Amino acid sequence: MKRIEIDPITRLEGHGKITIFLNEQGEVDNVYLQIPELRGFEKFVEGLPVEEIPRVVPRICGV
Amino acid sequence: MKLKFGIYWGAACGGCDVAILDTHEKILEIADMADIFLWPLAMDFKYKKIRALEDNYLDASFFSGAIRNSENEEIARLLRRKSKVMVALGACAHIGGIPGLANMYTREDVLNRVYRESESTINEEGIIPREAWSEGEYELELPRFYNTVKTLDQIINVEYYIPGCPPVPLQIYSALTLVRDGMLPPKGSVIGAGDRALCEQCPRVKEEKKLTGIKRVHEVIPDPEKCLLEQGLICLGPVTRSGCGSRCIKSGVPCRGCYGPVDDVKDQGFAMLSALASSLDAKEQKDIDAIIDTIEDPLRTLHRFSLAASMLRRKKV
Amino acid sequence: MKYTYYPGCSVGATANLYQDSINVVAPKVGVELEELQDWNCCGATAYMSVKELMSFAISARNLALAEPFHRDVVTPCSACYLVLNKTNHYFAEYPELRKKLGKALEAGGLSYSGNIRVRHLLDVFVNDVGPERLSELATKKLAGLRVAPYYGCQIVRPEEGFDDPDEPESMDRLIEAIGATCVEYPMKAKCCGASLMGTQEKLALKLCRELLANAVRADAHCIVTLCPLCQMNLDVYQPKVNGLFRTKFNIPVIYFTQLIGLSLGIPPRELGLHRLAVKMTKQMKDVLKGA
Amino acid sequence: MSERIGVYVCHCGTNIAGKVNIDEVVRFAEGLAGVELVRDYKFMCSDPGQAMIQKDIEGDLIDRVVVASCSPLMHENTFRKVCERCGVNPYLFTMANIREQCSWVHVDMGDSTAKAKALIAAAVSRTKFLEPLPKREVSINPRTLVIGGGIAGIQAALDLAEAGKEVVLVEREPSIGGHMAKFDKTFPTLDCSACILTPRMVQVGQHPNIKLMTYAELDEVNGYVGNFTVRVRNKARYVDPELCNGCGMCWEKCPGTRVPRKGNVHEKLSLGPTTSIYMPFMQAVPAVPVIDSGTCLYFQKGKCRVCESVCERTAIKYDMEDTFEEFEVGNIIIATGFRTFDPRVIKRYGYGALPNVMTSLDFEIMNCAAGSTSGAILMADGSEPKSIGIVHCVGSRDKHYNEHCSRVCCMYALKYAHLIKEKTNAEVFDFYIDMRCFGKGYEEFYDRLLGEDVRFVRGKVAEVSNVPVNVVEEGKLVISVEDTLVGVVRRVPVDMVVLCTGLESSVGLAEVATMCNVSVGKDGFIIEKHPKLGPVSTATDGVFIAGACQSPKDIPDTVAQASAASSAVLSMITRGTIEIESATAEINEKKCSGCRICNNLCPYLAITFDREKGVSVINEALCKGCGTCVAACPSNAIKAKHFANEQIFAEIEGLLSV
Amino acid sequence: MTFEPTIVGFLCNWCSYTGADLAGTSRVKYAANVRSIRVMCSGRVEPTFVIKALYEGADGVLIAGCHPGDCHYQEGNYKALRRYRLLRRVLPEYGIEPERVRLEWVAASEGERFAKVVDDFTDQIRRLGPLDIKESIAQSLIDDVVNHEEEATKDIGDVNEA
Repeated sequence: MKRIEIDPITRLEGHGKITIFLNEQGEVDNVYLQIPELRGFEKFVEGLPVEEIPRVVPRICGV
Repeated sequence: MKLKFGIYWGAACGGCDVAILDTHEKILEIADMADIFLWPLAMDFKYKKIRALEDNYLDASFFSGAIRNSENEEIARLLRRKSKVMVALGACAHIGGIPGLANMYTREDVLNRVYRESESTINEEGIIPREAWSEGEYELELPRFYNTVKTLDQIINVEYYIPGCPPVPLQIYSALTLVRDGMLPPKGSVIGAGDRALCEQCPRVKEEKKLTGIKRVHEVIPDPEKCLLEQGLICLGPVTRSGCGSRCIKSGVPCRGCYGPVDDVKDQGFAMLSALASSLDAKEQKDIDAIIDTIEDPLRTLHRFSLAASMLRRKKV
Repeated sequence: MKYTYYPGCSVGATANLYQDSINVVAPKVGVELEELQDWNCCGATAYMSVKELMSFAISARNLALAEPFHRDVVTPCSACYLVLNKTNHYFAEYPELRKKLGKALEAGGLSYSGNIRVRHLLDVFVNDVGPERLSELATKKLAGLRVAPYYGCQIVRPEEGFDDPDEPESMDRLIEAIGATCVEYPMKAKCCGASLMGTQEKLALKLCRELLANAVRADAHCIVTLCPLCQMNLDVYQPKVNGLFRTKFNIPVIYFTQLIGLSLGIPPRELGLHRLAVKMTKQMKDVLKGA
Repeated sequence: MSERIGVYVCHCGTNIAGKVNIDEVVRFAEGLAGVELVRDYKFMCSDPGQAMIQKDIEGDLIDRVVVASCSPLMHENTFRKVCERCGVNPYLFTMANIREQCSWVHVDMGDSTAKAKALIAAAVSRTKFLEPLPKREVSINPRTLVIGGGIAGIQAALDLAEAGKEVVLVEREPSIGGHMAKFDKTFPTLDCSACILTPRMVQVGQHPNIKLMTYAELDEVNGYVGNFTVRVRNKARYVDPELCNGCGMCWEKCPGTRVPRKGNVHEKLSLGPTTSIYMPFMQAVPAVPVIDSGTCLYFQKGKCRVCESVCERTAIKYDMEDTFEEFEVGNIIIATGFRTFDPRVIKRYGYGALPNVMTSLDFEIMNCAAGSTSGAILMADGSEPKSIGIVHCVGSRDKHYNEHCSRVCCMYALKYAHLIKEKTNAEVFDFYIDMRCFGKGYEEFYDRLLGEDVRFVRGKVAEVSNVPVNVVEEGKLVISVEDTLVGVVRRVPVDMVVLCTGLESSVGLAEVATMCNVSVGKDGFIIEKHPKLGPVSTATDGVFIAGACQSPKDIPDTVAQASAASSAVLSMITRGTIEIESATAEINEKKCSGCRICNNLCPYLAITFDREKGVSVINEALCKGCGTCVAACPSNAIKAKHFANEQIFAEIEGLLSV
Repeated sequence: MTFEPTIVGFLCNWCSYTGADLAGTSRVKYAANVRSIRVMCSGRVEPTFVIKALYEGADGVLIAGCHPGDCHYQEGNYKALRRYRLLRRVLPEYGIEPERVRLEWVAASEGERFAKVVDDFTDQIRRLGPLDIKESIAQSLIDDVVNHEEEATKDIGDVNEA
């Protein structure tokens, strides 16, 4: 069982990591995409005065 | 001979990286000035390449984004070790930025909200990300999601700070030229920004402050000539370092302090609190309270960008 | 206006005429009195000086019983008013005592947090009903009736009470409101001898004599009081005073509730006036008729 | 840091050592960073104590000083001077208060010791961050303001004027003289009050160095020691003092009257004319009448103008209005005196209700030869009393009213007893709690009175009533009192009762105090700088106190204090300059962003906005160093010298390091 | 062993500090928990002082100034009041009980009152229990620490003083 890691995946916004598992024949056995990054906007905008939301959520993605 | 730079993002939105690109034609000068060894947003390098470098190989690394998880911290330490100079780029690395607001909650609060309670998420089993996962011979790992968001300098020693959310592209450029020309100020300085508070550059006319009530932005159409604070809008201009070019204020919205406090102000939010309270036009407790009651969500107003860097760092748990 | 009613021991006995009048008058002026169930002796001023803690404890019990109703406790008796009030004050003032009383009450499965206001019936009539309302209700104004308003010494204590300790005037306002006249009565807050009548009779009688003498000198038709003990001393012992000092006092001593009752046109009998030791004089009756 | 701090722990005899483990504290202090040496001594404030510090500084062992002893309000200056003497800037010194706020107030030795450590640690870490500050000196304006024209004010004003210094004397009433002008005789010598007071009043009126402002009130005080700006309101007296020659025609002809027409003798009591235009009393200074617009027919009914028509000098000016006058002075002496307690609130005593119950002040006026009874002691109906009761401590030494002893009542009561005996055949009963005769010749006077057949009854009077219980009491005032010497309750029938009303601080003292920045105690009197060592000065430099505004006083004490105050002022004036607090606030132009948040915070208007530079500026001369602006400055551009953020932060850290 | 709080007091020089001294000269006894810092005026007290004190380990903070109208600097105490009210309003958002901070007016003549205030406040804080912010921050950081190659790192407790 061979394992290939692409870490980080690049030239896009956000953090990503791809792990590929090859079997004995060298064929792709399984592939996993992981997103290691999380900031939790869903939580910390709770109860924020609505007029402030447009000043906060643009920071989800600046690309 | 060419310099060697690393550019990385922790818990960030990529806005700082884009700000670098937004130097437009200057980007070419940057390209001439230095070879880049890491820049996930724009170029393809892998961590192991960096690990392979010898210590202090890089002349400077520019780290944007806050420290939100163990990967952010790991890479921060890694770059620290590989770089002569470490620069915190942008509000998140500098003072925690918007991601720092998560310090009002615990890790569990956040994870539950995002993976379990969020209306748009289907997750019957209520699974939340695990640091280690395995199925048969497949073993995967994820970085640890931290309880408390940290600024870069709460993790590693940082030589310089380029503030802003995002920083003004030209300021990034001029900061880079400082590195190039070896004109760097004493360690610990903020570069690419002013020394005084924003009011100095704010085009609005300022008079004595006598606030009789605090307004929300949708409640007033502010007089374009007059100080926003005097018009009842909480504006962090007075406690915030200049350099942004008064972008918000010019477009009629009050400052939220993304450039952080000026030198030796210990806590941006509480400094503003004092200034704000001092500007209230009331003597009797009931009148004072009446005004104070019109203040919406003080924490996220006073510490919008700087909660992680504040004296208390987070809500007490 | 609803209140928790603490009658105290005397209105059931020596002062039953007081109770009679209260029964008929209170409803008429819109004062609803709900008797406190299972109340006990207030501890009485005398007992205070014998076994203080004990007497605090037993009067605290009444307060504890009353607390669940969240209403003012009203009592017609000055002694009860004084003692219950004093207990309340001390309970608030002295943490030590509070602890002890707490224990005592606990033993009886009770507790008291100090949130009860103790008031005298007069206070209710003056400040809750009010002279204005009374004069509206008074169908039969007592014009020409000269009254000596006698408060006694207990209702004006403690000093932070509802009236002036030296020169109380609240009852005067009621009396004027129903058309009668208050005579100049400087003795209005002096002692009647109270329970000394049982121990130092001569002295008590002497004090009564001065009270009576001054009412007569001011040619009042009657003395109006608000305390069972005062009323009894001045009324029941009047003959004894006469005997001892060779005086000829013959002046009725009635309760303010009875006086008000008269002005409301309630028959004297229902007001318990027939129970007086010193009956209403002809002169007084005439004035009342005339009125 | 390279600071070398010397820490000196004072035992203050056993005051500190008795509750704080000195050795432990010393050992602790030795362990503190920046501390070069630690010494302890019985009395640091003593010469040898000061010498220790001096020696260490001069031996160049230390360059900063921490003294752990009493309150800085007590000895900060002492030690600052020591530092100064041997070349260490006084602002490099810190005091840790381990007496007033530690050893004296805590029971447990462990607690006090722990707290002492914390306080010292705080002082040390603060001291590391202290910065030398330059001396600030201001010159003293030689003119002095005296508030109040009673005997205290008169004395103070004369002392200063005689020394050749300018004085402004402000008096609220139409004439100076105060209470003393209302007295006939003074205890214990029984010399005539007017005879000793009048010459001085005249002197004040005529003195070239005294600017006399009667019927005037203090309106505003600004500035600081040596440089006060004062505004005074001249109330309209409707008579032009320049023109009036005090001939008296106006009040002789005036149809209006200030006192009730149908009043009895007591109600009609007054000195001087009872008309609407009047002189408060005949020896008034200035000898200029004033119109009581409340009763003047012209002001009330719109016609009369008699006084105007009879005044040859055309001095009457109905259209006169209040005017304001502003001037500068270097020092202020507050001499506002007292008012007498109003016994109406003690209903049992019947004042106001019972005729023939009178206050001491009524009685003084009645005794005054110039008064409406020309000195005769009469009952309300004009007849002579056969017996008089004198009641002590009315509104004094009484938790319900004033706890303090008014100090003069016992003596004037004795004086009354004597006068009554002298002028009438009345029997005199004197009801006292304690007879307090502490002054020179006082006890002797008491002794003399004991021989004058006065009935002294020791006991607090319960009530004065007009209700007889036997024939003897018919038509009399009956005084009930427990005779505590015999142990019986007495009822004493008398014709007349004099209530010895206590002394309270005068009306409006609170306002004056606020204007002059001095505080008033819960007894209502001004708090002196130090109860023993600073009885004439106050917490505010340049403001002094004389007479009954500090506490009840008799005439000799008042005069003494007045002279003391004036000499304190004189020494300031002669020195010419005074050092003032250097701990002011300053704005760092490089940091100020011109947000103007500080602009309207300064009560002394020391902060202005420089539009040119776009920054706020502080006028250091006006700054008193409260630090309010500093606390408000959002960009740390304003620095509170000697109370800078880093200094206070360090102090907090030190305080909590233990 | 009951919890004995540490309390920092900011006393204005003219009224409250003098009042505290008076408590001393009149030998009134009170709790030893309050450690005082003398400022010229309650108006000098910055909210950051309070936060600093709480952060450094105080369980409560007492601010005392002249009674309204009696301020030696005319109005400093009113400004203190404004800041205090606003601070009280925000503290809960940072997870701190507002009762841990108290503003009191103590006049130079009120030695006994000062003692009473101190005892009272000390009791109140005793009931609230320890605050221990540093500890709680440390706690919240504990499982944030993942073993990385040892870099020049700092003690997490006081990174703020960087």
